[in-house]
Amino acid sequence: MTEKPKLSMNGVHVSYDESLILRDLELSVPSNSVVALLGRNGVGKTTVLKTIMGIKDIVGGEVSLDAQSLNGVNAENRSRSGIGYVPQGREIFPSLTVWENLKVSLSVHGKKGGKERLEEVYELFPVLSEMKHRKGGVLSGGQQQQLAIGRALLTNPSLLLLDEPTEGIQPSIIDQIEDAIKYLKKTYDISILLVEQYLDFAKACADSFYIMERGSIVEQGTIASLTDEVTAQYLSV
Amino acid sequence: MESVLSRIRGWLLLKDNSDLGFLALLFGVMIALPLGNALFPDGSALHVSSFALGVWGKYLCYAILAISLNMLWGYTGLLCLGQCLFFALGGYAFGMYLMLMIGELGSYGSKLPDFMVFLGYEKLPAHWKPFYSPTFAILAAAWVPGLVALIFGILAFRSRIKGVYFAILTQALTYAAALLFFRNDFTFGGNNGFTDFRFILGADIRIDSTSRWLFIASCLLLFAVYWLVARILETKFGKIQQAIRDSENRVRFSGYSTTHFKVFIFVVSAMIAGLAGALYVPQAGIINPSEMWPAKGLDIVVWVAVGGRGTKLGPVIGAILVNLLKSWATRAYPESWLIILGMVFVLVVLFMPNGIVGLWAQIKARWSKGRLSKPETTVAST
Amino acid sequence: MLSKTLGAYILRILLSSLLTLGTSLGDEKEARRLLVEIVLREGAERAAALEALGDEGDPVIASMVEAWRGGQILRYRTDNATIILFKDGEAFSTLLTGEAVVPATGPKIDRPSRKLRKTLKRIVDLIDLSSPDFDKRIEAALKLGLSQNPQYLPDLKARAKRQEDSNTQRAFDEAVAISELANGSIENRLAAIRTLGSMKSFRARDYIERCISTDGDTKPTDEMVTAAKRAFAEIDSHQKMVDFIGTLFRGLSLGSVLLLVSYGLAITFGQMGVINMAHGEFIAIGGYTTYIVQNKFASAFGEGSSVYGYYFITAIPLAFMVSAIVGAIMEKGLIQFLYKRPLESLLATWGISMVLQQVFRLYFGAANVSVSSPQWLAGSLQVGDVSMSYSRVALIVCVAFVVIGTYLLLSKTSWGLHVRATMQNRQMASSLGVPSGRVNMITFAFGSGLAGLAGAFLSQIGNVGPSMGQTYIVDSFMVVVVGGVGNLLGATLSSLGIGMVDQGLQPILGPVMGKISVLFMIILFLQIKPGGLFPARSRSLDD
Amino acid sequence: MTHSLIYRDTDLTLSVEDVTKSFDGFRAINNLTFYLCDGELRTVIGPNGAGKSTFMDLITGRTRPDVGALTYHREDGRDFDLTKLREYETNRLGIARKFQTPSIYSKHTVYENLMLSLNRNRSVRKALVYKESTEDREEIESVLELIRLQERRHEHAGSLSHGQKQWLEIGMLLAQKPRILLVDEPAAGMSDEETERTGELLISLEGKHSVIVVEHDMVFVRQIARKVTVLHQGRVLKEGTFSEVAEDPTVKEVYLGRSKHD
Amino acid sequence: EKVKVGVLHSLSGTMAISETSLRDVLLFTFDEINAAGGVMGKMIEPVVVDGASDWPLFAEKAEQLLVKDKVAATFGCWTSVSRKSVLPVYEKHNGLLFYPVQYEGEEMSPNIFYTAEAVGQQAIPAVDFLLNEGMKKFYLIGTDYVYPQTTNLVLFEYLLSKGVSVEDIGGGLRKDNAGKVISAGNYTPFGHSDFQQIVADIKKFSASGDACVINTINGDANVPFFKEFAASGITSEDCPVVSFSLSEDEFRSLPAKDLVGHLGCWTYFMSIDTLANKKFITNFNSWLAKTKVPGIIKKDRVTCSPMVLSYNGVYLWKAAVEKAKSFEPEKVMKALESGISFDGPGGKVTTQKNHHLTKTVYIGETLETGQFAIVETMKDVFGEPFLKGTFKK
Ligand SMILES: Nc1ncnc2c1ncn2[C@@H]1O[C@H](COP(=O)(O)OP(=O)(O)OP(=O)(O)O)[C@@H](O)[C@H]1O
Ligand SMILES: Nc1ncnc2c1ncn2[C@@H]1O[C@H](COP(=O)(O)OP(=O)(O)OP(=O)(O)O)[C@@H](O)[C@H]1O
Ligand SMILES: [Mg+2]
Ligand SMILES: [Mg+2]
Repeated sequence: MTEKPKLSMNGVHVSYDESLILRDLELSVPSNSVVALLGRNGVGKTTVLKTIMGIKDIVGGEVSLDAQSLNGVNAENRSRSGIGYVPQGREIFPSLTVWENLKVSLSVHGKKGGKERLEEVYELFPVLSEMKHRKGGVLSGGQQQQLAIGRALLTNPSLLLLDEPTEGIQPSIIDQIEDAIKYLKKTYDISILLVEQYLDFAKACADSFYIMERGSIVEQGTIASLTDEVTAQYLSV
Repeated sequence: MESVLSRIRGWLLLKDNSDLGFLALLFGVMIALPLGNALFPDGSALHVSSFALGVWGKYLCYAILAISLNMLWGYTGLLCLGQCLFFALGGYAFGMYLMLMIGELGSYGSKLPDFMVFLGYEKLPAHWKPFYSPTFAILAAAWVPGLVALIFGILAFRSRIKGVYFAILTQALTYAAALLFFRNDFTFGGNNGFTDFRFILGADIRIDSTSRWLFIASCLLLFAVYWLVARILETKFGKIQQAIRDSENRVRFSGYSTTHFKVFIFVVSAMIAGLAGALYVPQAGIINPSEMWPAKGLDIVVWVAVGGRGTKLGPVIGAILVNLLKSWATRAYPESWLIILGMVFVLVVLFMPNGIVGLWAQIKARWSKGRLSKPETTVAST
Repeated sequence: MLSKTLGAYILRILLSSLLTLGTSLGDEKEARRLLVEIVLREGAERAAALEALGDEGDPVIASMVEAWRGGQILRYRTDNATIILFKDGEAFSTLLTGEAVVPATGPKIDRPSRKLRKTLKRIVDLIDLSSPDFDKRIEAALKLGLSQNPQYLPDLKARAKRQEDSNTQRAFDEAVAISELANGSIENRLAAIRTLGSMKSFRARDYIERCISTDGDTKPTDEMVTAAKRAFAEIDSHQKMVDFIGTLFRGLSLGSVLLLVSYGLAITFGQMGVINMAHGEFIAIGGYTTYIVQNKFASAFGEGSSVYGYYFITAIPLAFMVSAIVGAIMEKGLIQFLYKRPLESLLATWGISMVLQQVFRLYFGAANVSVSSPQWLAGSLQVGDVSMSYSRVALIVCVAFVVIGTYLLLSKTSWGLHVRATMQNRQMASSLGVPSGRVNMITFAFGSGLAGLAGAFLSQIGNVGPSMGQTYIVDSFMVVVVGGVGNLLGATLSSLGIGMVDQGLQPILGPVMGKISVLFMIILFLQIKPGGLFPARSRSLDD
Repeated sequence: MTHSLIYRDTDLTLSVEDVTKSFDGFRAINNLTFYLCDGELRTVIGPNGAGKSTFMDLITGRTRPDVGALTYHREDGRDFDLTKLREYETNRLGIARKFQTPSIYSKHTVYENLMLSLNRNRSVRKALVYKESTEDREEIESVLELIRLQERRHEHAGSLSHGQKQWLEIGMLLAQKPRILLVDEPAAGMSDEETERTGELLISLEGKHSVIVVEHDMVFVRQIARKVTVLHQGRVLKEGTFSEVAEDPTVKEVYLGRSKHD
Repeated sequence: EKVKVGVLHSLSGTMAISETSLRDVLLFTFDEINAAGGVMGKMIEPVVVDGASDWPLFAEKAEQLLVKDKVAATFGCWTSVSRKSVLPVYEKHNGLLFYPVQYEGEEMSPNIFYTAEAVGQQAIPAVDFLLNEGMKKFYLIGTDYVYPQTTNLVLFEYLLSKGVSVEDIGGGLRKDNAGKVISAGNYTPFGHSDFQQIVADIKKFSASGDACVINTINGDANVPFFKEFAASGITSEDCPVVSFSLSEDEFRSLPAKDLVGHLGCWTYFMSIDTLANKKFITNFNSWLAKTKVPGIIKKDRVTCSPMVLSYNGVYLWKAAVEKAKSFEPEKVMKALESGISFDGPGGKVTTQKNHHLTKTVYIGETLETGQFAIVETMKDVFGEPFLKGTFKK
């Protein structure tokens, strides 16, 4: 782990309407590493990612990227400063074609190296190039998921937020995503915060982990230290 | 006290105390205002003028109309821009009765309504004849709009028209109807519509006691309609209504025929609107096709939105407040009341997302959020 | 100014006289003298002058008569005489000599009476019979023919023989034939009926009917009656054709109006989901902008000046810009808070619409204001027997530009892509770095600007007033919805379709029932296509 | 066609014969034939875009096939042509479905979600006079327990997390007491342990209900697998036991990828 | 001391276009009378309310004026439906209403005084004029509501009685099942803005010459009609249009240059060359210049018949009050019925027993300035509201 983290969250509080969902959350993602964020359903993992992306406001605390506070910065500028986001539930643009979905990212971030990255994405998910002209909304669930990942990669992120990227994806492509994560980390100076329920996948990809419970971090460590006891304590029902 | 309350509640089959509160208030108004009109002489501080009774009677009819729209829009998610059509149809149905009751007091001294004499009718058209009966007229005020809604609803909902498509469709319907009623030869008096009523149920329509009874009738109808809506909401039907609003397809896949539900609610809402119209016409003294003009349909939507869509009290408050404001401002600021009213709408939208009735919840939420923002206390408390 | 136009006139006459041999040139001086005589004199003297004017073939007469009708002829009393002045813009000249003068005190406008105007019109028509302007010549020939006055028949006949242009030839033949219907011998009449039938002359229909009616002065022969029947059939079938093409044209034109007024809405409502009830008021802003520009031009350059005619060209971009700016302000101040609550936008914009309407009333007055068409947009384009006003042609052309331009903007630029992405999922779009705030504002401004553009064009064919927008708002929403919300091609087709159907039904059912039928057809159409022409398809359960 | 011979004598609940469905020329379902027995637990797997969800759409009447027959065989022997029925009619026959992305009534409480899913009182008239019976309540309670949302029963379903919504939707399915359950990716977004619980739940339904499960989670599939059908490009690629299927080279190539799953 | 009077016009909504000018002229008249000492020594205090082009609201406002403000008289209403809507209110509370706008007649309420032109004071004289001019074909066109329909039915009977054949009356007829004509002319919906088809029809109708158009299109729909008409190239010499709802005020929004020579028929024109009229116009303009009421446009104002009839109404009321020596509506009405004359800007008007006015009818043709040149003057035309059925072939 490097001394200066890519992302850090200090004492973050977030609420929906009246209930506090994140409480005093402390989390950091070191540069060029993959961090897995684990936890049961409903503990607030998605909320953490939304908070980092800036589409959920915080009520207290601070989120910073490269030691610079992101408080008050909107999602658009966070994206421009290098945060890429694959949301849970895909959220692709249904009436844009696959190609246009990708072009949205490229039109903002494609100034340099856009073409090459597009090639990479097509290689990773050949279906996207096959279905270029189909409307995003009619794709199958898994295809949409692939599109969502591809789209995020095209924003040229230095910090990638992945919310259950394997959900609904066929096994062979999960393997490819795993390869891709490793490749990205190796080739580019990229950090990844990975929310995942599929433990094997998380273990295979991540360097370190955090476990959340009721809106706070309750456990953290290197991925090697994620033993069966720990999982049993925090992740089983 | 508590036991009396729960007895009434049980008797009315309602669970919510605030419903009781409103109904009690309404009941009080129904007694107090006519008494104020009858017992205290003009000039006394407690006197309620027949003019005021008439105006408030009209507001109550508007409130009923707003409730009927809220049934559709607020709870079922069907934005109907043609609710004014049902209101006007009810008004016309009862207006026909009132026209026939003028008898030979019109300017031609004929048994036929004046406009018919002018157009050279020698006989009353057949479809007018049953309207000599007040019972028939009142029933017609409900079933004519109901029938229109039934036919239209079956057509629209069967082919799964929804959202803005439904809204615009209802607007087209009311627009077409208005143009039709504007025609002189449509046997409904053209643009001038029906006016100059004389008798209602044998009573002179221009005397105070008639105003009182009309006011009481309006209160009673509002009472009944409010109760009905509150009651329905507590049944499974009410839940399905709201489920249709939020996720109609899911409801279909749960084995409900959403078409049946929507048609039913549409018809009921149209009938209520029609009855409101029937009560409105003798109090307003006129019914003409401009009551069906698309802008009127939008007005109703605005009342509901201002008061609070999808709440029981919202439409009542919205309808009364907006009209009260309009009545007051057209007299106090005849040159700029539109600006005042328009700004009120904008402010309501900006600062009261849930309408006027949502204000209370909003203040409460603001207060508790204020508490939330101090994390120490919250963390400590959990 | 006058001498210049006169110079041009003379040149044209010289040219045309080379072609039309035998047309007398006339004496301008004498013509002017007679005109002055007519203005000044009464009774017998005037009648004599009028009589004399009939022989005078000078074109100056036509322009002066027109000026007289339009209040450009003035009487000016000096110490010893009354001088007749001609006023062109701000300049005066004497009618008698054409030399420029500056009157000391205010001269008084002189006006011809209705009767006099009619007589003068006849004289002008006679003169116009040899006008170098073919349109004028055609009009004059027909007028004189339609009058069925035997006095003109020889003249018409003579001229009919030496028309060099096929159109004028036709007009003269028609005029002669119509006149013959009343003045010719039985054989002539029969021939005339046949000629008119083969010419498919609709204007002759009534005259033929009169010619074969039994209560006329001469009894019609059986042959004439059969010929007339044949002629009627020919005329009627031709007229049906003309009506049909005319209806198509008018449908296209009405469709274009609908398209123009709804296109902005197709963007603000269709693309952005804002139920913008103030759309009509943006149209009004465009209309009022045009009005202001017109007034500024009038006061800066004078209404008669040639620059004035360009006010409309200036007003078009300005109308767009003013509305767009107001739209941008509204988006920043209000709409941007409502994207998550589309139905509230209805209430808020309804409020704005009320405010704007009353502001217009307080500022410009409750009455409508007058916007007049520049000279180059006045009149109508004649294609065969179908005519269409230039302002409508201009509107159709503009609509074509707007449609193509908007299509290119939305589909070929990254701004367009951002618009569509933002509209479908605001949060996700900004998560990908799309400047959704700015995109929203520009898009809303663009839609509002289009409404303003519509207002500018509507000022040429309709009202400009506080509630002008209300006239169109219902139609606009209908167009957008019938087309399929969010689909610009749909909006284009639906407005043209509605326009065609409306105009097609009107001649059969009349405007009111026509409109009602259109509304019912829209209702039925949506039964069949509940998502409009091009419904947005989606697999998601809750769309 | 051979299939129909095999199945003829057993109790069929659903037969899908030679069904084709294309979208803008693209054949999402291509001449598919499929039979489901009474009480059978069938797992359907296949690559993304193979047509699994579309297949369920066809059964429930959300999409209509271009050609082919979809027949439901009721216990009493009557057959119903599913291509002619509307969604709610299909549902009333006893075919219930869970969607790939959770679909619940987000503004209703968890409890109401289940109440609305009970397979009774679904006509307008009955809904108006409906009174909750103890039987109903017990049924809802038992489902609540099964999906472990007892504590949140009075909260709005919209405020549940993704995984909880999945559970709730499964609960709504159970409350309908259908004869056929179509379950599209029930384990998506669930933790490994919850996935296992879901598997157990589905297995417990075997025999009482016919179930079609679509999943990509191979651990889960192995857990519940009886007969596995592999769809590929809109048709059946392979049918058999889990190991038969998993060892098939084509299935490996188009779907499973690295062999670590077996 | 003060006496309250009501001003009941639409200051917003569709009718504001026309009615606001009447509010202006009424306020001016009150100020003028007050400056001259008021009515029986009392100053007039106007209560202005906005009827908002909303007919039930008109009734409500009328009642408010009568009950709350206890006004001595009300000046107001433009559309017939607004008058019909307030009529029962005035009868119920025994109020007094002065109605200033030409209308279809067929009404006579004991509580309303109609300073307006009746059909016989506008449409009939205009048609007479056109017949005199040698017109043979008449095209009837109007907005689809009661005034045009009624007027045209009366005119239809009248034209037939003058020997015009049915084929020469354009615009179409509608008959009931018994074959009786129940509607004559071509009608457009309210707020109609597309007159292409109609103008094309008129062009066809007038192709054979000697045709004219009788126009009862309402208010602002005249603008698109005339713009279309002008653009089609038909001039007033080919086919003049005589309009009954188009006064100087409406003409302001039209391209007057293209419409020279069309006709209007009213009981007042701004161009009337009398001292009374000049004084009226000057005083009105100087009042406009100094008034502080919001929303009153001060520049380029014109006067027109409804305005003058409003003005006359106030003076007639004043005279009647003074004659009756009471503000009591019943007594004032009695005084009015007894016949009171007033020399207004449009000439002398005299009240009749039937609550209408005897007045001078003018026919004018439009000028490029938006004014009318008077071409015919008919003195002392009696106001008769009930005309239908009085013309026989
Ligand atoms: N829109 C919302 N309104 C109110 N509460 C919400 C909303 N969205 C989420 N919550 C609540 O916030 C909590 C955390 O939700 P979140 O989606 O972050 O969980 P998660 O850890 O991502 O769960 P899962 O693994 O199921 O996706 C949940 O208890 C949920 O009920
Ligand atoms: N309405 C539609 N229009 C066009 N194409 C469609 C439509 N619906 C489905 N498709 C296409 O049909 C194919 C099958 O889709 P389906 O959703 O059935 O796949 P699936 O097997 O469920 O995949 P996944 O495992 O990813 O959920 C996909 O390629 C999809 O793009
Ligand atoms: Mg989550
Ligand atoms: Mg799927």
